[in-house]
Amino acid sequence: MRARNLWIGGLLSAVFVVAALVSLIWVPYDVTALDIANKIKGPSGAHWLGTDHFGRDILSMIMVGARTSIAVALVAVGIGMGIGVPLGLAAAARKGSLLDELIMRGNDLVFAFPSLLIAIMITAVFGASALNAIIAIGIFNIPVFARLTRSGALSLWTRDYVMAARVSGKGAARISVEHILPNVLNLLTVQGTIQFSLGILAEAGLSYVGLGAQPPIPSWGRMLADSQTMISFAPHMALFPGLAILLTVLGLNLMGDGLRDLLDPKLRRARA
Amino acid sequence: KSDIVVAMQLEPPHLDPTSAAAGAIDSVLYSNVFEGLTRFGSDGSVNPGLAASWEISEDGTVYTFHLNEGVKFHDGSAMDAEDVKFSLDRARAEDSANAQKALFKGITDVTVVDPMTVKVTLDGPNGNFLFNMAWGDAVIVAPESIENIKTNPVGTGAFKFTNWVQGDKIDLEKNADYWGTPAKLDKVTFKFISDPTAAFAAVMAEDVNAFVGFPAPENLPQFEADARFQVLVGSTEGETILSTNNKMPPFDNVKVREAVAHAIDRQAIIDGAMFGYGTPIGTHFAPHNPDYVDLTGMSAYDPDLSKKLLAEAGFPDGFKTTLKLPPPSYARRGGEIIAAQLRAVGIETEISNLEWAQWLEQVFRGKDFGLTIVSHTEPFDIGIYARPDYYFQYDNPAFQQLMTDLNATTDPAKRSEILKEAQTMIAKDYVNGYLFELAFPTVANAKIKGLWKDAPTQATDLTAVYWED
Amino acid sequence: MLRYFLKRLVSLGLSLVVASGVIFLALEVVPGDPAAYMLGINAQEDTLAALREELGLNGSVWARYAGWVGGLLTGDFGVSYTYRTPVAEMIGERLWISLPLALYALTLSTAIAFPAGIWAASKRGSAVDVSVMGVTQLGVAIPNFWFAMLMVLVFAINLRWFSAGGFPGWDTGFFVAMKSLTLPAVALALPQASILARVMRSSLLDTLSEDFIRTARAKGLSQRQALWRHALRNALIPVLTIIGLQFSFLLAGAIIIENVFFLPGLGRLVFQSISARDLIVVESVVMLLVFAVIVVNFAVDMAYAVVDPRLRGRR
Amino acid sequence: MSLLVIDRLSLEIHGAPILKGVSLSVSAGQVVGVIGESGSGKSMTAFAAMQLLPYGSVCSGRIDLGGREVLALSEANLCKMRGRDVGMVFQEPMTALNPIKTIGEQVAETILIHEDVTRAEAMERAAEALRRAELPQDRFPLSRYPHELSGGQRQRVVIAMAIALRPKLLIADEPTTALDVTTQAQILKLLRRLVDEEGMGLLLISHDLAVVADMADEIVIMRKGEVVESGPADWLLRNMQHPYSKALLAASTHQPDRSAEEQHDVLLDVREVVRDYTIHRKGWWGGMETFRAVKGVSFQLRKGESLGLVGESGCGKSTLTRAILGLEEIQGGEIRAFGVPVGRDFPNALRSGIQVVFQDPYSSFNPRWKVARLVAEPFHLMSQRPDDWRDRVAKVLQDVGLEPEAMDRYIHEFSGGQRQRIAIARALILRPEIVILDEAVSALDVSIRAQILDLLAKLQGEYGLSYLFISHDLSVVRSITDRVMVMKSGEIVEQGETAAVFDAPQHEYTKQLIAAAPVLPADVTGGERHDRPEPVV
Ligand SMILES: Nc1ncnc2c1ncn2[C@@H]1O[C@H](COP(=O)(O)OP(=O)(O)OP(=O)(O)O)[C@@H](O)[C@H]1O
Ligand SMILES: Nc1ncnc2c1ncn2[C@@H]1O[C@H](COP(=O)(O)OP(=O)(O)OP(=O)(O)O)[C@@H](O)[C@H]1O
Ligand SMILES: [Mg+2]
Ligand SMILES: [Mg+2]
Repeated sequence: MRARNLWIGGLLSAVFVVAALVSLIWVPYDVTALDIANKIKGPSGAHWLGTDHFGRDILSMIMVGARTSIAVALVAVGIGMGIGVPLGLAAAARKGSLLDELIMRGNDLVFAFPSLLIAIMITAVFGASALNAIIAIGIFNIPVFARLTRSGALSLWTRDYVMAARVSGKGAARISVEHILPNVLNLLTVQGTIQFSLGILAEAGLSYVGLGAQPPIPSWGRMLADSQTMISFAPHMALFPGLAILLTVLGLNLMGDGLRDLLDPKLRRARA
Repeated sequence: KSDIVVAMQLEPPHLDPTSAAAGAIDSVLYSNVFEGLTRFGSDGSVNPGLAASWEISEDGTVYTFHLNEGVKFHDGSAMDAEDVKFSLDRARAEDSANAQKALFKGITDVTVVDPMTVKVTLDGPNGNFLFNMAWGDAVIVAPESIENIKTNPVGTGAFKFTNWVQGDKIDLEKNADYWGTPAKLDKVTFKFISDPTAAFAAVMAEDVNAFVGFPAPENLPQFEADARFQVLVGSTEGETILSTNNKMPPFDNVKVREAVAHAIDRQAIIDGAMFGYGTPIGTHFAPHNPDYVDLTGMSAYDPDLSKKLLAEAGFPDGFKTTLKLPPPSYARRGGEIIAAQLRAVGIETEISNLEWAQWLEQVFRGKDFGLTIVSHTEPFDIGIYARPDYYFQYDNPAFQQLMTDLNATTDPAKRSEILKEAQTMIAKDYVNGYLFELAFPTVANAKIKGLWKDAPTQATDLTAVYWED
Repeated sequence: MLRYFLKRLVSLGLSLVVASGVIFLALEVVPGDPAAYMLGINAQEDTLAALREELGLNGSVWARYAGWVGGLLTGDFGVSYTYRTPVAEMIGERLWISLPLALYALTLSTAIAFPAGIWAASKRGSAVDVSVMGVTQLGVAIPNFWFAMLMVLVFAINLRWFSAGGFPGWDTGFFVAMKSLTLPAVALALPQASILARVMRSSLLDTLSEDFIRTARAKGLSQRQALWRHALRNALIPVLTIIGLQFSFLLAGAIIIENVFFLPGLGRLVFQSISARDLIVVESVVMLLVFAVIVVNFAVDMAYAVVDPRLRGRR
Repeated sequence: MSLLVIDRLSLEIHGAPILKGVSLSVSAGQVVGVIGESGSGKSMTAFAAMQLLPYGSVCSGRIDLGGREVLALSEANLCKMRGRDVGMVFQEPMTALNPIKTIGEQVAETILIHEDVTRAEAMERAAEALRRAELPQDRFPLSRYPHELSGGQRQRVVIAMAIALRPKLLIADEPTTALDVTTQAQILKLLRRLVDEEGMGLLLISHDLAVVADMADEIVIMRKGEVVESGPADWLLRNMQHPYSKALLAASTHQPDRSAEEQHDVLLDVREVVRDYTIHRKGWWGGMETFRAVKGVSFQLRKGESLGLVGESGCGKSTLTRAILGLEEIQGGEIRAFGVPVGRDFPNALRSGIQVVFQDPYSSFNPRWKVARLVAEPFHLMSQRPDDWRDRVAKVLQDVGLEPEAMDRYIHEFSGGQRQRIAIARALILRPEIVILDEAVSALDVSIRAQILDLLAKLQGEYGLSYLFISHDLSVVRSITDRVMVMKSGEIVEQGETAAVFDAPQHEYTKQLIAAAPVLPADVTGGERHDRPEPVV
């Protein structure tokens, strides 16, 4: 059951990663070339998933859109980890100190802000673009990783091997890097997968309200937004990008679950 | 059935037509609740409104308006010459927040002759004055209701304002004491549905009886095919243009602008962005206007010519520029198509989608743009080309002279001649890319009669609307 | 306990102060002029200046911040730039949709999630468990606006069981009003219910593997009895946290869904206000939402103490 | 009459064989002790009798409980049986109780489940059961929550729950392992009393031979899922046949060979050390409050000496250790090592002279490092890692009895005993003069413990090390130390020559401690049996 999750999830995610990679060198049709005469055609031999309202090939759009989604989500998670993990490590290393308190209250504060509103505000300041979507999603990833790292690190700080490292004269920073970080990596991998899938959902949501990647770069969320008014007579335009989001997120979540089972011995034991 | 739910996309920010640019205010209130001295007819003609008749002095600078008898505001007070004077003075005052202050620019004095007569003096003859007085920004308001006008508008129209659920709807009811032909409906509800999908769903589910300015042209064929509905596709005063920053290199070169014009396939844009709704234009003028000249031939789709022109202008490999798009779908969709068409001749555009506030800030006021798409919906607005500081920065003294002449001219034939020359001049200068005249689709229950088809101004005049049994 | 309570209260207050500063500053740098937006493209400079003066946009940053915060404290949220009505009144009106919608969605989501999570946990590994987990995986992965679109297509346009959106007002009667909130509530509740069900299940499974469950079983309680009497309340803590988070999210995060169903709720108010640069409305609504989140979290923390006696005496 | 007969019981979990033909029986008024090393299947045997086995278990054989075939009973009937006919007490009193229900509710539940009585009546009887478990109502009202009780008191609540319906059989799975010796003695005495007074049968599981020898009428010795030997306690202890049993006995009484060295200069001088913790006080208006974990402790450790520190859990042993290692600030007094005060400015060169070995061989190592790197970690104290560090690691691994090949393996590839050797290797790599051993053998099985103690003795002889040996296990301390200190609530109440302190304790607390420690009969160990005062409850 566990391994199955990992396999199905991995396979689904791989399909989209491969599609994104392939799109770098080849797509069935150029997604920037419009073909108004062939607009809104259902799936056919020439266009497997049909064409959109500008006559672009939906399959090609989904492939390139995968690239956008994956890139945005990946970088956003990267930002979250890059900032959140050091903060979490620092907070744990100085547990109970002013620094810890500041970091944790800061986290609470970010959590308290409605994320979509902040994204809207960020784009109101800097304009809509994939970069700003990344920043908006990234900001909200920071407290997630900071908290997770801190709680994971706190339990590690009570381990005897940390005590042994201190007896060896190592400072908090060094211990955090050498002992704590490698041992919270499992936790981070699992959460990273989940945040990645949430990032894809968030990117879709932002693009859907027009705040994500700008045309002509295809993005799944914008494909849905574009298809919205046509759903009653051209359902294929909404169906395929929607399914692409659904399946990718599903795949990543399944993979996250599978990874958790694989990497987290505590859960493995509890479930045995 | 004597009540109706009419939906539209935009909600008025507040209910004072004389202190905001929002067309949505007029859409709800113009001629339904508020009336001016003159009023627009459904064909765009200027007809008597609160003024039953008027005389114009020989030199064209003094207008004497005779008001209709028995006109009452909704609060019961009588409308008289004092109210007219108040309204016009308020609009042209120093601290006035009227969005179209230019309409009142020439007025030097407003005098009450007697309760039913008012005299307006201009600083010079103005051929547009009666037209100007028909605008929503020139409606007559009462001084005693001015305090709360933004939330409780009190006018003289055939409907009275009753209720506003912000974010949702505005209710009007029939004004029993109306001075003119009374309305046929007892109750009117305006509902605001900004999302096009929601708009489609609301009409389909018959949650609303009519949708004026239906935002998604792609859905119109479905309504047309459905016997429950009628679809009226009217004309508007909205010239949709590819505005070009005439001061920004390389667009300061007329060859480049001409190249852009020939790179654009209007029909593809109308088909792709508007699903076929819209009339191609070749200049900044409404095609339904009798003075319109069809100049589309001057900027026919010819990518090869376009490339040649670019090469002549010194850009054989094209260039890069920005394309800033405001929210409406004509701009967003049209922008994508134009970007693709320009790319075909070597012009790379970087698209950025902006909110209105950003567009106003960056494009309109900041003039920080290469290209943009926008529909100029003000009626009869070719005069903007005479303003060198206007955002597309067209500075041509010859054209400015034409407009001065036009304002001073009252003779219809002469005016027509000047207008035609003006149209041709801007088309020749390829000031902007002229795309199409915005269509105005209204979807309504098949049994509703008396709706305006065209939109000569942003108004939803419901005074003559009724349900057919 | 009181001390703990007071301490939390102080940190709550501090958070609010910081939040107000952040919000104000963020909006301070938002480019765009509300006056220009209102007056449109034919406006003249002097008109603009007059309007800016009228809206009070010309004061110093500090004065405006002080004015705003001072107003908030006295319950005066200021007057909307565009609507020219008191912001408090507008928020009040919108809350009457957003709050019931959030509660409705939350009720739905708990009503689905609790039984599903408990059922799956109690039948771990069975077909029931596998299918509940499968369905919730889908529920988590589905973009809710897409789901909403599909629901409108099916239930409003094709089947015409529900209206496609809009809100007829509470004066049309409770059931009519609730009916119009049903599709949006379902669209909001589905992903939330999925998450909640998963948390419920895993939390229950964790608790079920605790020693005291074995003790209870050794007393002669059946698996079911042990689950209901001992595991459930203990498993509730992480579930409560999630419910708290979800409530705040539902209150603020329904923007997209409010748009799909054209509900005049809080989310849409902010969305519109930002594009109109009606900053005073944005500031106050965001502040209110942040306040709600912080207060809900506070309430959740206090609720822990009800569930868990260990927290009553401590810290 | 036999209450419980287990006959050729075999058990598989997910296909893995766990128990292989286990047989034993318990009669009324009899205590049957089950002993064996960790993982030998003791707990699984007990769970099988209750049919509370983990998910995926398959049983075969026969379990007869009061004349009924347990393996054939339906789940409903099993529920009726559990708690009424058999009660069970588990190892971990801290987690065995539901934290959010009062003890009254939890005890009464046993009654409510099985008998049709009113809640009030059930509470009445719960109070009675608690009283029998020595938790009188006046001091421990029914409305208490588990977190308001100490470990020993919680264990009594669990016992009260198990005996509330006066079951004929009580199964206790290591009921005292998590408790202090003194508390352990009290709980064991309570169990004994219940058996004697109420004629219950008791199946007592333990890994401590002394506990079993003290309590049991019958002893069953298990290993790897099998019973290797069983019989009446007195007889079996003296007539063991199976090599494993013999080894177990030998290890339990092991005495490492120690070549006592001359005792010279003072390496470590601890004077009036005070350590305060700030804690949050309970209650509505509770403020900050300091808790004094170490209250003015003084002692000296000389070169080549082995100094023991005993005392019950929480008395401050580990806190003191951390203070000596310079890991925590002290609030009073002074610690000097090699004549220099320990603290922030303690030079690294001297710091390398004090190393430490911790209790838990599992958590002492970063699971992601290889052994070579783990053992070499203290080189950090030197200005730079010596070039021959790998040779030195190999050497020290050999010293502790491991092959140098161990260097390139990860820690999870070693057994508990081997890990503790690696921990010792890490402590020795810098050739320290002082090694602090904080419960260094407590987590190990007796046989492995014996090996480690031998190793420590040998290393002390070879390198002239000084040990500060911390343990709560008196027999271990007795076997390896020259001098011993007894600590209670942060204070040293008695110190002196080990033999003197153990044979003639002066302080009341020391007496209690020694009396409480279970000891094998003298004729079994071959040594003389000490006179033991009655444990004080
Ligand atoms: N839930 C489980 N699933 C699979 N195997 C298990 C499970 N619990 C225990 N085992 C295995 O069963 C064997 C016997 O375990 P058991 O708990 O009976 O040992 P024990 O003698 O009680 O040891 P200890 O003294 O450590 O408590 C061990 O090898 C253990 O790994
Ligand atoms: N960080 C801390 N904060 C507050 N109190 C503490 C802290 N660490 C230990 N204590 C308290 O100090 C006392 C001594 O703890 P210590 O760990 O030294 O005991 P110990 O004798 O080593 O016990 P054990 O045998 O269980 O290891 C205990 O009451 C403990 O609760
Ligand atoms: Mg065991
Ligand atoms: Mg300790």
